[in-house]
Amino acid sequence: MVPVNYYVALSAVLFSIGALGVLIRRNPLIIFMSIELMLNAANLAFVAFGRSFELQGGQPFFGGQIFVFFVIAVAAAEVAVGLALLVEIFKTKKNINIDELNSLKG
Amino acid sequence: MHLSETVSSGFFFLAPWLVFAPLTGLLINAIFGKRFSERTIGTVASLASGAAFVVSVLLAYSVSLNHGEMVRWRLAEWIHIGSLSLDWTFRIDSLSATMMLVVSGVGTLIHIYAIGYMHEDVRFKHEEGRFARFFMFLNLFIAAMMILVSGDSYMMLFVGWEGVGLCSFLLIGFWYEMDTLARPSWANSNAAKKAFITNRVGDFGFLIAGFLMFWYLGSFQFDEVFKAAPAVAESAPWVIVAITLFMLIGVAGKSAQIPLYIWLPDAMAGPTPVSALIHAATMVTAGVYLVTRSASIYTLVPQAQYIVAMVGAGTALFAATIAVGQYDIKKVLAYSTISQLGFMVAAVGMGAYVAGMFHLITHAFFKALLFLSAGSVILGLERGHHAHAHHAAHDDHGKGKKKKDDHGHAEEEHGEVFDPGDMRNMGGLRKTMPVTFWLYIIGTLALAGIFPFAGFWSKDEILLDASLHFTSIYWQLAIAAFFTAFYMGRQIWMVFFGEARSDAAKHAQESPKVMTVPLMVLAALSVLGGALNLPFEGFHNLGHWLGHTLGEVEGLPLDLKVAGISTALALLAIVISWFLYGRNPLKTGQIDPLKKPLGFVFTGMENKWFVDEGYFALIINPFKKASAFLADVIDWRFWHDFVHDTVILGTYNWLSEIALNKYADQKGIDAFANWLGTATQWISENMRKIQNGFVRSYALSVMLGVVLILGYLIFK
Amino acid sequence: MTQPQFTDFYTLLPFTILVVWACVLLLVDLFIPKNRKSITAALAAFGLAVTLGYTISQIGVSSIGFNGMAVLDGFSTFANVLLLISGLFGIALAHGYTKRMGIQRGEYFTLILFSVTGMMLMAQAADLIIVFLALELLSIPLYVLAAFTRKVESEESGVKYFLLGAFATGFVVYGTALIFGSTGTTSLTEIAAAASNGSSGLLLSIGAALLLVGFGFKVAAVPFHMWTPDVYQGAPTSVTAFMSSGAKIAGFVALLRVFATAFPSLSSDMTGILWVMSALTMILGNLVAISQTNIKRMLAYSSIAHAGYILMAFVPYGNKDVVSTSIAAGLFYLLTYVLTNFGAWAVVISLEKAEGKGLEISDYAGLAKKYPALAAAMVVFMLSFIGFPPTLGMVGKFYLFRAALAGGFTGLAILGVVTSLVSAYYYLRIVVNMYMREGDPVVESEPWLTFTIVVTAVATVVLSFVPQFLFLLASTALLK
Amino acid sequence: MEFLLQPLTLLTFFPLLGVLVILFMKSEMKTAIRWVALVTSLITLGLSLWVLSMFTASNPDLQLEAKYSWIQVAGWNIYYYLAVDGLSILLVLLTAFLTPISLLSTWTAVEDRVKDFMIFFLLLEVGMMGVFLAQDLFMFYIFWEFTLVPMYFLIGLWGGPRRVYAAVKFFLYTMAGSILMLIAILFLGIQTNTFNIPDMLKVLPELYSSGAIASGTQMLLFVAFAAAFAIKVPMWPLHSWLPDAHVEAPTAGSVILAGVLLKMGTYGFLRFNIALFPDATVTAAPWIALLATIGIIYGAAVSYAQADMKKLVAYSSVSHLGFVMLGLFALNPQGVAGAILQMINHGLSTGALFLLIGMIYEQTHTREIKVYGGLWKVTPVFGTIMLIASLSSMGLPGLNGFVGEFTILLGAFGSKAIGNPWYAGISAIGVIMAAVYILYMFQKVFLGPAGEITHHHELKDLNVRELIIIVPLLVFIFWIGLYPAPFFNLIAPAVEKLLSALPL
Repeated sequence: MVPVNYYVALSAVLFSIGALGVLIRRNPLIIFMSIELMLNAANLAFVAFGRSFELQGGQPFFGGQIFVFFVIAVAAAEVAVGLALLVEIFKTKKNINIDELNSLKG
Repeated sequence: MHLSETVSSGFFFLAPWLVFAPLTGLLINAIFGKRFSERTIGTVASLASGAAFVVSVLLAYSVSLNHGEMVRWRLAEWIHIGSLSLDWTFRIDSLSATMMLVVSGVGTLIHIYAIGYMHEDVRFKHEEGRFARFFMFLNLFIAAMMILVSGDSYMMLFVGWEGVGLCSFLLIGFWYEMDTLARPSWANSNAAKKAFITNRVGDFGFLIAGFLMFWYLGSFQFDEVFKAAPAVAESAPWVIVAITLFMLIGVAGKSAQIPLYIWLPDAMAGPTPVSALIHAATMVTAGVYLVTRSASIYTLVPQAQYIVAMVGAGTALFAATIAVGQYDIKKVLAYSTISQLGFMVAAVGMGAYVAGMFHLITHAFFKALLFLSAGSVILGLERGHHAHAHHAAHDDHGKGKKKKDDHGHAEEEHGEVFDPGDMRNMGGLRKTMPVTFWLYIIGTLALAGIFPFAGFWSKDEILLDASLHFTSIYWQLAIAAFFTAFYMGRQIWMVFFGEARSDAAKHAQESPKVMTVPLMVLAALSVLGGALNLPFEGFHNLGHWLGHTLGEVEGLPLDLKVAGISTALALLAIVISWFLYGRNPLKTGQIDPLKKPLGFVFTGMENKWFVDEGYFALIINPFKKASAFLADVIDWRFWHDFVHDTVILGTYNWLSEIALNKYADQKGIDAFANWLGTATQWISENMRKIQNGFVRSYALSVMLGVVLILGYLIFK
Repeated sequence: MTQPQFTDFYTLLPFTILVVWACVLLLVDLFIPKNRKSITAALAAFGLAVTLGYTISQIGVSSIGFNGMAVLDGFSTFANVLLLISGLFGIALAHGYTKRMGIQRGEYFTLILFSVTGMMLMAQAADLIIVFLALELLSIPLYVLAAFTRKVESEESGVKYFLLGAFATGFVVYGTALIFGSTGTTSLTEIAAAASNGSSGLLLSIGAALLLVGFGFKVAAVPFHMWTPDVYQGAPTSVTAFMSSGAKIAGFVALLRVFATAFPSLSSDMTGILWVMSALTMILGNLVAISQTNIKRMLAYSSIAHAGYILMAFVPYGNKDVVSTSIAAGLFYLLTYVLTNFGAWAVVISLEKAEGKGLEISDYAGLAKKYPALAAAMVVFMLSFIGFPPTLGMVGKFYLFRAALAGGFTGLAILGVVTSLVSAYYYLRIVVNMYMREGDPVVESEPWLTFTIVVTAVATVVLSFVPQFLFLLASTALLK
Repeated sequence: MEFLLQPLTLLTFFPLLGVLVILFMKSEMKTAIRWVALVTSLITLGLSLWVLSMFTASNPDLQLEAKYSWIQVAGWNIYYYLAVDGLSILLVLLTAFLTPISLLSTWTAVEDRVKDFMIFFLLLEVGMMGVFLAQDLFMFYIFWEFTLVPMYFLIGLWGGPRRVYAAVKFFLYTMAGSILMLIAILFLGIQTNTFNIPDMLKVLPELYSSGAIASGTQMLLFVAFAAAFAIKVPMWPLHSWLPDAHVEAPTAGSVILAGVLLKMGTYGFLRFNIALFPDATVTAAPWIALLATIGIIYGAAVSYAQADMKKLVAYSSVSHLGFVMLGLFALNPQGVAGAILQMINHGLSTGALFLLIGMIYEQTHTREIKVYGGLWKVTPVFGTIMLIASLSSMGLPGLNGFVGEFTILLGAFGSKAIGNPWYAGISAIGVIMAAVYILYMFQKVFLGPAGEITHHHELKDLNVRELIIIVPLLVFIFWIGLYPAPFFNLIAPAVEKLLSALPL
């Protein structure tokens, strides 16, 4: 049995990778993916925790898993909006380099 | 406390009219002055002043009816707060009645004289409209002076004290847009300002003395102060010393003593009646009156008395030396006034209050006489000058030269401005102005202290007192008396004898009756004034009279030695002056015969020992500089501009613009990111690119927050 | 686990009404011709108004539904009222503005409705799952609305908001996971119970901190504020106005609900963090606002600054003696802020031109001479922002600072007043421009815009004289 | 709504009625607007006299109370509470008196945006009245801050060339002071559970003696209140806003600023600092006296170096208000009563000076001293009145300034709280310096040979309207100078009561 801490550590690493990805990547698509990575790191933690509670409580406990479903669903919705936005911006700028989106500043 | 307010008999209820009468005159002239003729204006003003004189007489009579008992007449409440209670209360006793009589008596005469004098003066200066104003100011002065002498507390006295200062300011600056020679100038107004401010310095001393008095003696009311003083003099003598010395500053300011006398010579810028009334006869003696009034306090502290006497004696001598070197007829008299005031202050300082008051009265007579006669001389010259200039201008016109036939510009056409007050322009006036000449002679003899003129008696009494108690003071005064006789002699010779040194002097004309008749009255008083307090058994009238207020003192008999020495000195001085100025009269343009033998000493005398310059160098200029420095550098550039604009506003802008907006918000966080980036090569390489990407730097900011919060939680 | 009862729906009834109405409207809108989208706006407003009426009728009622997932209490009702009012104002502002800018499409109004429902759900959430859902429900429509104009700036603003919003959501989710991990539940009350049992401190703290990041982002607290100026500037102004009020209320309400209910045990840590956040937010928001020349950016920084003031009310959330007054103060200040904020944005909208011009502060020069009433209203709003009598802003700040002082946070209160002083500097600049400079501004006059300005201005002034009932309302809207 | 009929409510809010009327008038109807404003302010003056007639001078307590609960949430206890006592009655009268005079002075001076001007002016009057009458700290704070707004506009809209700068500076400086006061007010409110001053005064001694509010805290509270008031007064060295505000403000603004607004600061010290923080007051008295003394000397010295008449008078206010502060913190009847009277005196004499300067400025559009000269010859009435105002300002006995300055200095000289006579002694030098700068101005403008402007302008003497403006001031200048008893009688009981509570 792999202890729950291992999962949590893995999720933390994944989350960090995701966060760093947001910080350093220039392509919004990749940034989306990094954000997905962050969400999924959370999902991993949820599932792992949920599993651990199940074992401890003796009764099945689905709280963690349910949350994961919500996250997945919402993430999908979010990406849908995000991609639509990117399409729009590509239409006007012919370019989706995030660093060129800096007309608003100051 | 106010038992004596109830009056059983006498005219005490008239006391407020001492003030109201002249004020009524002022108001009438203020309202109707524009419609009145000059004669009406003058009459109204003179009547107003005369009414005050009548009231004074009635009050003095009432006092004598009352056996010299003091009476208080409370008019109204003034300032009552906490333990402070000040009222408008008139105090009528022999001392104040004496002062009232002198002030209103001499004042009324001068009013009458001024009708004639100002009539011409305003015409010479082309300002006929200002005639009424002069009399309003004069009336105001009488009112203020009456408050001064009749007040029942130090603070009411102070009201008059500053009030006369104001009138002095107004009257010195009467011809405010010109100098004494009627040229457009700041000179007269400067002189006025100087007088006011110097007086204020004195008033500062008065105020401080008042504060001390209130907090240590518990009141401003004369009787209460005098009652409380002895106990305090026992327990805390320094308080009384401080009070008297601060009061001395006030005295020095008002009575033109060292070191505050400097305003008085400049005050001659005022029209001559003003010089006579305010700056010789009445206002300047207020200091003497104050010390006399405070006799009960001064007597408690001999050290302070001695200082007062020394100041007076020093002033008497010092001013006398300056008078010797003056050329302006009024300046000589001005310094003479300072000197004579020194005599009085010395007298009251020595505790010879009666002598001081006696000299005050006689001096009022003969100095007013002298000033007014000097005014007559000046106007005489002015008349002569104008008659001559008019004539010359007509001649020019006749020759076809296009010059303005205008009095006002006559002087300018002649190039040199003619000074009718300069004794070097006079000479030989005894023929053209005989009445004035004789009046002047009487005044001079009285001032020089020649028997039996008034000045002889009063001055001698002072000298006698000094010789008995304070030898050094006696000698200072005696020498001052010598100088007095000398400069008066010099003046007589220069003005009335010899040949006329200018056209104006040649054509000088005698003054009209309205001017000379009051002079004759004054002359009579100057001759007979000594009778007030003859030093013989059974006389000493003034001494007895004032004794009701000041406490009876034994009148001293005439000391022939003292009288003899002083008379001898005076005669000697006159003889010397005859040798110098009378035997060989001054020629036009000739320098003063004293200049050569005395050298730099005479230069000092001529230039008033450079005291004004000293004040400028030591006080006025530094103050101006300090004030400008404070205003420009400290207040404006530092407080206003630097602190506000640079420090406060600048910090705002710097913080918002540079520190936060540009630096922290955009670069700072990135810079911090850069610093983080050096941790590893990998981060470093990629972090540098972040500087271009704004969205990512925003995300970095979020991240930074996360890191900080977590760091706090973990490492706290 | 029981089946949903009618009372469960009663708990969420206002929300349900609005969701249903929004869905219906989405369909109805298809049948409304393009040039008559005012009808959609009116219908949306109608829905909001009905919900508002119903919500007001719920004052004083409280219930718990869906197994403790959602609650109805004074707090949520107060928040709902505020949110619905924001929605109404949002529509009032958008009605003419969208037409003028050529973006009057039906979706605009339905999106606003959806966003409002998300916000309301946020106010009623009693479980982290609901909080997460509500957060997304309110945010996603806003992402779209921000990019509604299809111009570069607008799109850029939408993308930035979206990317950063999603990034922040990641933290919320992960934080929730950690909290779940340390307490075994996502229900706020159960978390509190578990936390007070003393199970697993650090993990819970980190979880809570990550939630704080997410909410901090929504309310634009430093250092999670950086999106605000860009997004506010780029988004259509009517959206900005709505966003700056609604999203902020929702964020603060959630923050309050979650922290006060679930994490009172963490107050010793969180107080310090909140203190610093509040301080930094006030300082930075106010200072940076000074150097702005664009009114939208300036108001953006001003909204950051006000987030700092409101945060002040949260600092003592763990102190039982003062938490009630400070929460009441926070809610009251939110109300103040909403009224003033809408008023100010309405003035901005009335000066904005179709080309995006009219947004510089210098464009306000001479407004007072030409449009004295409008300028006077703007003065009222500026004074209210500064916290000057006779406006609601003054009363609000009075309340707020009093709460901070009562909680013993004298330093924070002093910082609050000092930064208020700083803020006077830039708010006055607008007044100076309007009154003391010459200019020739042109104002678009639209009935609903005028209505908004009049209502907010009058309310800002009048309510400042009779704040008693609002005080009572805010102080009864306390969390149990 | 019964509270609307309370005399003090009427007095405070009556000008709002005028505002309302003016709001509905067309801005082109300038004369009508002016009349409405003037009549409103005159009726307000009448109301203030009505209040005076109902005021019992011998009663040291608050009178004519209008007290209604306003905001009663737990621990707030805010009241709508207006009342008047001996400390404030004169200031109320002064406000009511100066407003119509100022309005009349704008008759021809303000031609631009008359409507706005009158509205702001009447609003200002409401604010000032409220400040002097409010007896609840919350209410007081509202009025206190509110006065800034109309004054800000008055300076910023109708002022001189640097008006915007001056207006913003005025606003920020005065606000900077009041924010600390806000903190202190809130703190007091929390400690005492009320904002109502009389109630607070009942609770505070207990809190002080029990140590619930430590003496250090009391001092901090004192300082916080003092910061607000000291900037308003303005005390040295916080005076930097004053010359700007005065120089740039329109005449009527300057009159009200000098006449009333500055008095709000000194009044604040009197009503709040001294009453609420007795121990701190006694401790701070020597320090305040020191600052006041510096202010007196500094203000007088700086005045003398000014080239602009208005600036000169502005700096002289720093000096004069220094006297007021010195008197207040003498903490004895003479000092405090004198200070209160001096507040009125300063309002009258400086108000008159500003009005007169404004009248000549209207004709010549310059206030530079050196371009004038010899003006008395051209405009004798103007010159005479200016002389009287100047003399009043420099404290000539017989005029009002003396009564105030004398009692202040007298009080300060023997003050136990200040502890030594030096401050009063040095301040008395300020009396000399006042003569220096005032006479300097009077000489350079009215005496001497005709200057540039006097030469080339067809200068007119005062007209009837201007005389109507200025003569009432002169009446009071003489009245207070010669017979101040009625004024002191109004002040004294309240002052005695105030001082009796001090630990001296």
